[in-house]
Amino acid sequence: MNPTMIPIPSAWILYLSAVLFVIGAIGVLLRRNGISIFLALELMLNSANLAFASFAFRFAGASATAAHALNGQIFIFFIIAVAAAEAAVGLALFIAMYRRKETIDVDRFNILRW
Amino acid sequence: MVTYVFLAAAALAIVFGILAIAHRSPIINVLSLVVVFFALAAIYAVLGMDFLAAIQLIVYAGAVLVLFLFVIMLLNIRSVDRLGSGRRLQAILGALTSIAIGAAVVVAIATLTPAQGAVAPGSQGGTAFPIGRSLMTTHLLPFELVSLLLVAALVGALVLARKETR
Amino acid sequence: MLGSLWIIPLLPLIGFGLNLFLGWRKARKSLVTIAGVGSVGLATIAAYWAIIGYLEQPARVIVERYFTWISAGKITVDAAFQIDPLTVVMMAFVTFVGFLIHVYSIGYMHGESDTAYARFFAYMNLFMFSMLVLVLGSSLPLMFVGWEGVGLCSYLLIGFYFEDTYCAMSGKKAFIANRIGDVGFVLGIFATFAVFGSADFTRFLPIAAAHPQQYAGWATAIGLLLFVGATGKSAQIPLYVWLPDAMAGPTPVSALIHAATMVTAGVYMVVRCNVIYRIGPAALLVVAIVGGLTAIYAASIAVAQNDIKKVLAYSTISQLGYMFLGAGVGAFAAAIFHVVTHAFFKALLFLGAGSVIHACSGNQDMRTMGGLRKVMPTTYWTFLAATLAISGIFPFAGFFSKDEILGRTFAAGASNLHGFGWLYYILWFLGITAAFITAFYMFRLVYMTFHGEFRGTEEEKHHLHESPWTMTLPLQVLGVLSIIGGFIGIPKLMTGHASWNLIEHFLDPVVIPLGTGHAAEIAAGVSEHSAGAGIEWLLLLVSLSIAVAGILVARSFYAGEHAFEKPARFVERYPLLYKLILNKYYIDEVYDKVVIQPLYRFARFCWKAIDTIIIDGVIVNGTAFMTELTGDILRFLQTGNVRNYALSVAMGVLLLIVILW
Amino acid sequence: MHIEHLLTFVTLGPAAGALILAFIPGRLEKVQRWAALLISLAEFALSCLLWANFNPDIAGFQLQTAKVPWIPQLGISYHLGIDGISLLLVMLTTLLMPVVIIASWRSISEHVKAFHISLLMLTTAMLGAFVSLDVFLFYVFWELMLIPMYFIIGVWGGPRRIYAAVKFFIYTMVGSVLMLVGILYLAYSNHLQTHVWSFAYSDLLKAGRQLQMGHSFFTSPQMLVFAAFALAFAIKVPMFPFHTWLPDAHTEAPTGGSIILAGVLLKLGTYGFLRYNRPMFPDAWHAFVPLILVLAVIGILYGAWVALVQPDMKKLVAYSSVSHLGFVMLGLAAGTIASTEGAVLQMVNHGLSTGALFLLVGVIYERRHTRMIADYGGIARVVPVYTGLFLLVTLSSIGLPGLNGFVGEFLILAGTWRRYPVAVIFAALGLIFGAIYMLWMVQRVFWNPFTHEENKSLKDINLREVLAVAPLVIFIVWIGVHPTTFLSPMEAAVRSLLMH
Repeated sequence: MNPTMIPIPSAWILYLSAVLFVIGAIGVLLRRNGISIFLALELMLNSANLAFASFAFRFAGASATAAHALNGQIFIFFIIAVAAAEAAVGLALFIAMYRRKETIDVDRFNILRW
Repeated sequence: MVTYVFLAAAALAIVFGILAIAHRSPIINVLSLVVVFFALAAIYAVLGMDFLAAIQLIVYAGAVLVLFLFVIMLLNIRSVDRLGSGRRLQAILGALTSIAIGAAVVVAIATLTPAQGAVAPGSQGGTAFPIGRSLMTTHLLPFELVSLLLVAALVGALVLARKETR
Repeated sequence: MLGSLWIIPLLPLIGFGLNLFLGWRKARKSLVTIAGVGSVGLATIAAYWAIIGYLEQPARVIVERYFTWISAGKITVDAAFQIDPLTVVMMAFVTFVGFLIHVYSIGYMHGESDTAYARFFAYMNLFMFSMLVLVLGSSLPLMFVGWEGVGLCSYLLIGFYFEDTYCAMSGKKAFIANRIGDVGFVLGIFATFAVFGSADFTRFLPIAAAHPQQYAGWATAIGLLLFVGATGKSAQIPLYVWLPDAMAGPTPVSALIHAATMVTAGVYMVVRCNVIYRIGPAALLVVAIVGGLTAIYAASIAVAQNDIKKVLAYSTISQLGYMFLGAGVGAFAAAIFHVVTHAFFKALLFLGAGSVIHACSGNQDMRTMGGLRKVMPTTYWTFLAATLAISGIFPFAGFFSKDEILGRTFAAGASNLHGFGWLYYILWFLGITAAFITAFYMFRLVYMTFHGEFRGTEEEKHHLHESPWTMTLPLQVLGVLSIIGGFIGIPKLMTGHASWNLIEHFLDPVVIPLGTGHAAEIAAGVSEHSAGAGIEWLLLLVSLSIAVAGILVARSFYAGEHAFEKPARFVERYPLLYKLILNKYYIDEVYDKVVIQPLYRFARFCWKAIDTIIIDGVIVNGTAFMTELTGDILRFLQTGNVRNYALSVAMGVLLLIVILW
Repeated sequence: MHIEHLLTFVTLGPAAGALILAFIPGRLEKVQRWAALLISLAEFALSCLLWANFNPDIAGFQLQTAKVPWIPQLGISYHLGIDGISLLLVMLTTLLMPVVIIASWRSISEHVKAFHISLLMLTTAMLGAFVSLDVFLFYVFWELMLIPMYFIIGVWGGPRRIYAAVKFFIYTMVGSVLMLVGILYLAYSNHLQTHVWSFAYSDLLKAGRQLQMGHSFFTSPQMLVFAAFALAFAIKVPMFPFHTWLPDAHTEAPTGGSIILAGVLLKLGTYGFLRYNRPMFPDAWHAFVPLILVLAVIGILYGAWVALVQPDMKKLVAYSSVSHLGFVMLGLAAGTIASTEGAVLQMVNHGLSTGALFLLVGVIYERRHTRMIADYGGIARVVPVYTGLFLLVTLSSIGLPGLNGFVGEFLILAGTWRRYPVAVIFAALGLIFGAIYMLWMVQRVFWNPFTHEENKSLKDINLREVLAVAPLVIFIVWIGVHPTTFLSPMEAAVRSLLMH
C-alpha cells in the first residue's frame, strides 16, 4: 500500500459501525428464530470489528501511536476466531434444541423460568 | 475514488444489514449477510488492511456463513417469524433500547472524535507479514489460547450435535 | 484457740463433708452421730476455748486476717474473722444451743433411714458452719456468706422430707423470701463500699462514728437496705411469711434454725452495725416500728393456731419483733440479751414440742392432745419453765430481757427521742399488749397440750411415752438456762449497780461512741434520760401483772371443767375476727394474688407474647419471611425467555452509558 | 520449644489434632474418642504452661508470636498474644474441651469422627478469636467458629436441629458481616492517615479512637463503626432483644454442643465488647453506655422471667444464660475496675456453671430421653449423688456465696453501684428471680412426690459423668473460695484497658 492520504474521516467508519450495531441489536432483540438471532449477533460482532478497524486506522496515522496500530487488527483477528468457535457451538446447540422440540423458536425454550 | 468506494460499501452494508435481520426467510438473511461481509471486506481493503479483508472473506463469508446455510438446510427451516412478531412489549422496548444505544454512541462519536481525515497505514500496515510476526511474538500466548478455544469449540459442537444414544 | 478462729467453723464443715461421705456409703447411724455431733461438740469446745482466751487478754476487738478473698479495683474483702464481745455472746450460745440440739436430734431422728440420718446431720453441720461464719465474719460480705449459707441450710432442712410437696414448697418459699431480703442486704453492702470504701466492721464503723453528720444521709439508706435483709432473715413484716411454713422441717431444725440462731441473725446485724443506725435515726425508727408491729401482729395470729409448732413459729416472729423493737430504741445490749434468753427458752419450747410430737406419733394438732403432763413429766416441767420465761414471769430468763426492752421503749418515749416520743409510747403499748397476748397463747398451748384429758384416739394414747434421754437431757439443760439465764442481765434498778447487768456491761465496747455534735446520740443518752426509778418500778409491775393476767385468762379459757367453752362462745360472737386470725389475716393469699400470680402471668406473657410472637415471630422470623417474600416476588423476573434476558442486558448497557456519561 | 511458639501451639494444636483424626479410620470409634480426649488434655496441659509463663504484672499483650505476614499487600499478618483477660478465657476453653468430649462419650454415636473433628476445629477457632492480635485474623477465626458449630447442631442435634442450625448461622452471620464492614472501614481510615495498610489490633485501635464523632448517629463515623461491631457482639452475647436464636440452638444442640455454646461461644460476644468496642471507640462507647445498661438490665430481668415459665430444662437454662450475660454486660457497661473484673470473672463463671448445668441435664436426658420438667419429680430418692451435684451447680448459678457465681455478681454489682446505683437496684432483682426459677425447677425435678414410675429405674450418675463434671465443680468451688487466683492475672490488663 502506498502511504498516501485517504480522505475518509475515521468518524465515518465509527458511524457505520454504530448503525450496523443498532441493526444487529434490533435483530437480536426482535427475532424469535434462533438462527436469525445468531446472524444478527454476527452482524454486531462485525460492527465491533469495524470499530477496531477504525481505531487501528487512526492510530496508524499518528506517529506517537503507530506502534499500537497492529493491535487493533490483531484484535479483529481474534474476534473472528472466537466468532467462528461460537458459531460452531451455537449451531450445534440449535441442532440439539431442534431435535428436542422440532423448532428453534427461542420463545418456546423457557424451562429455566422461575 | 477511495471515498466513493467507502460510501458505496457503507450503503451496501446498511441496506443488506437491514435485509439480513428483517427478511422472513433465513436463506435470504444469510445471503444478505454475505453481502454485508463483502462490503466490510471492501472497507478493510480500502483502509489498507489487506490481511483482514482476506480472512473476512475466507473465514466469515466462506466458512461461517456456509455453516449457517448448512444448518438451515439441515433443519429445513423455511420461513419463521416476522421481525418483531410475538411479544409486543419486548419488541417495542428492544427497538427503543437499541436505537437509544445507537444514538448514544453516535453522539459520543460526534463529540469525542475529530472529524478530519487521517493518514493511511503505511507499509507497516495490514499485510500478512507484520500481523503474522506479531501473532508469533507479542501475542503468542493468546494465539495459542485461541487454538485451544477452537479445539474446545470443536469438541463441544460434536458433543452437542451428536444424537443421544441410550 | 484464739489466733486460729478459723478452726471453729471448719470443724462443722469437716463434719458436713464426712456426713456426706457416710451418707453416700450408707454408713451406720453411730458413725454419723460421731461425725455429726462430735464435730459440733469439738467446735463448741474450740469456741469456748477461744472465748476464754479472749477474756483473758485486754484487747476488745481482735481481727484475724487469713487471705484476701475478693480484691478488684476499690473493692477488697479479706477472709477474716473477728472476735469482740458481741461475737463472744453470739458464738457462746450458738455453739452451745447448737450442740444441745444436735444431741437432741440423735434421739429425734433415729427413725430415719441411714442415708436420711446422715443427710440430716450433714445439713445441720453445714448450718453450724454458716452460722459461725456469720457471727465471726469481720466484714459485711463475709457476714453475707454466712447469711446466705444459713439460708441455704434452712432451705435444705425445711425441705428435708422433700417428697412432700408442702415441705419442698416451704423450703423454696423460705429461700426466696430470704433472697428478697438478701438483695436489700447486698445493696446495703454495695452502698457501704461506695460510701466508706470498705465493708470491714473495724474500718467503716469507726469512720461513720467519727463523722456522724457527714454520713447521716447515707447511713439511713444503708441502714434501711440492710434492714430489708434483716426482715427476710429474721421474719419481720413484710417478709415473715416463710417462717410459719418453715415448720414443715424436722422439729430440731425449727428449734435450732427457726428459733434460736438463724432468725436472730438480723438482730445481730443491726446491733453489729449499730453505728450506722444511730447516725441514721430514720432507719432506727423504721426498725423500731417494724419490730413493734411485728411483735403484736404475730402474737395475735398465734392465739388462734391449733398446730403446736405454728403457735411457736408465730411466737418466734413476735419475739423477734421485740428484739428489733429493743434495737430500734437504741437498747442494743437489751436486744442481744433477749436474743440469748430467747434462744434458751424458744429452743426449749421447740424441743419440748418435738418431744410431744414424738410421743403423739407425729401429730401436731393440739386439739387432739391433752393430759400429757402425766405421761411425760420431764418434758412438761421443762416446757413450763420455758413458758414462764417467755411470758415474762420473774425471775425466769425472759422477764429480764423483755422488761429491759419495754422499759427502754418507754424511756425513749419519755425522753422524746428523735422528737417522736408519742410514737415510742405507742410502741411501748403495743409491746405490753403483745406481752399479754404472749402469756395468753403460751398458756393456752400448755393447757391444751399438757392439762386435761387426752383427746386423741386410743391407739395414740397407748403409744404415748416419755422421750429417750438424748432428748430429755437437752431439755433439762435448757430448762435450767431458761430459769437462770436472765441473771446475766439484772437491771441496775434492782441491784443499784450497773455492773451487775453483766451483758450490758460486757457489750459496751460494741456501741462505739459517736463523734461530737450529733443530735441523735442514743447510746449514752437514753439510759441517762431514764424515766426515774419510781416509774421504772411501776413499769416492772405493770408488765409482770399483765403477764399474770394473760396466764389467768388462758386458765379460765382452757383449763378446768369448763375448758374450751369460753373460746367457743368467743368464736360464735366474733366469727369474722376469728376467721381472720385463724387464716393469718389472709396474708399468704394476698401475696399469692397480688405478687406471685401476677408475676407468673407476666412471665408467661413475656414468653408467649413478647418472646415467641413479637421478638422471635415478628422481628426475627419476620425478617426471614420478608427475605423469602422478596425472593418470591423477584423470581418472576426470571422468565426463562432468552430474549428477555438479552433485552435486560441491552437496557443495562444503556443504563451504564447513561451513568458513565 | 521456644516460648514464642507456645501460643501458636495452643491455638493451632486442636486443628492439627483434627488433621490427625482425619487419618484415623472412622469405624475405629473408640480410637477416635480416645485420640480426641488425649489431644484436648494435651491442649489443657499446654494452656497450663501458658498460665505458668504468664506474667500478671504486665498490662499489655505478652507471649506474643512473631508477626508473620499473611496477606502483606493489605498488611494482614498472623499475630497472636494474650493478656490477663484472654488468658482466663483460653483456660476456660481448654478446660471445657475434655469435659465436652467425655460428656459426649455415649451420647454421640453417629459420625463420631466428624463430631470430634468439628469440636477440635471449633476449639482452634475459639482460641484464635481470643488471642488474635490482628483484627482480620480475628474475623477469620470468628467466622470459622460458625461452621463447626453449624454442623454440631445440624447433624447431631434434636428434632428441629436444621431450623436451629440455620437460624444460628444466619443470625450470627448478619451481625458479623456488618463487623467486617466496620473492620474494613477502620483499616481504610488507618490507611488514609498513615498511608500504610494494616489490620494490626494496635493500629486499628488508634484509627478507631481517631474516628470523628458527629452530631447524630448517622453522621458520626465512630458511632456507626461502633454499632457495626456492637451488633455482631450483641447477637453473640446474646443481648436482649437479639437472643431468640439461643434457646433454639441450645435446645436442639447435643449436650456437648450446648456446653461449648454456653461455655465459650457466648463469651466471644462479651469479650468482643471488652476488647474492641470499649477501647477502640471510647466516645461512642460513652454515648452508648446508657443503652447498653438498659438492655443489660432488661436482659437480666426478662431472661429470668421467661426462664421462670419454661417447661423444658434446657430452654430454662438457655434463658438463664440471657439473664446471666446481662450481668456481664452490666459490669462492662459500668466500666469500673471492679465491675469489669467481675464481668470477666463472671464470663468464666457462667461458662463453668451453665456448662455444668447443660452437662447434667444431658446426663438425665441420656437416660430418659426427655428434658421436660413435668416428666420428672421426686427423683432425688433414686439419684442422690446426681441431685447433690445438680444442686451445687444450681446454687453456683444463683450466686450463693462461697461458690463462683457470687464473686462475679458481687464485683459486677458493687462496681456498678458507684456509677449507676439505679441500674444495680433493678439488676439485683434478677438475683431474686434467678433463685425463683432455679429452685422451682429443682423442686419440680428432684423434690415433690415421686409421680413417674418410669423414673424408678433411673441410674445414678456414673463415674464417667462424674469425671466430666468434676473439673467444673472444682473450679466452681475454687473461684468461690479463692477468686484471687483468677482475679490477679487480669488486674493489670483490665486496669490498662480502662485507662484509655
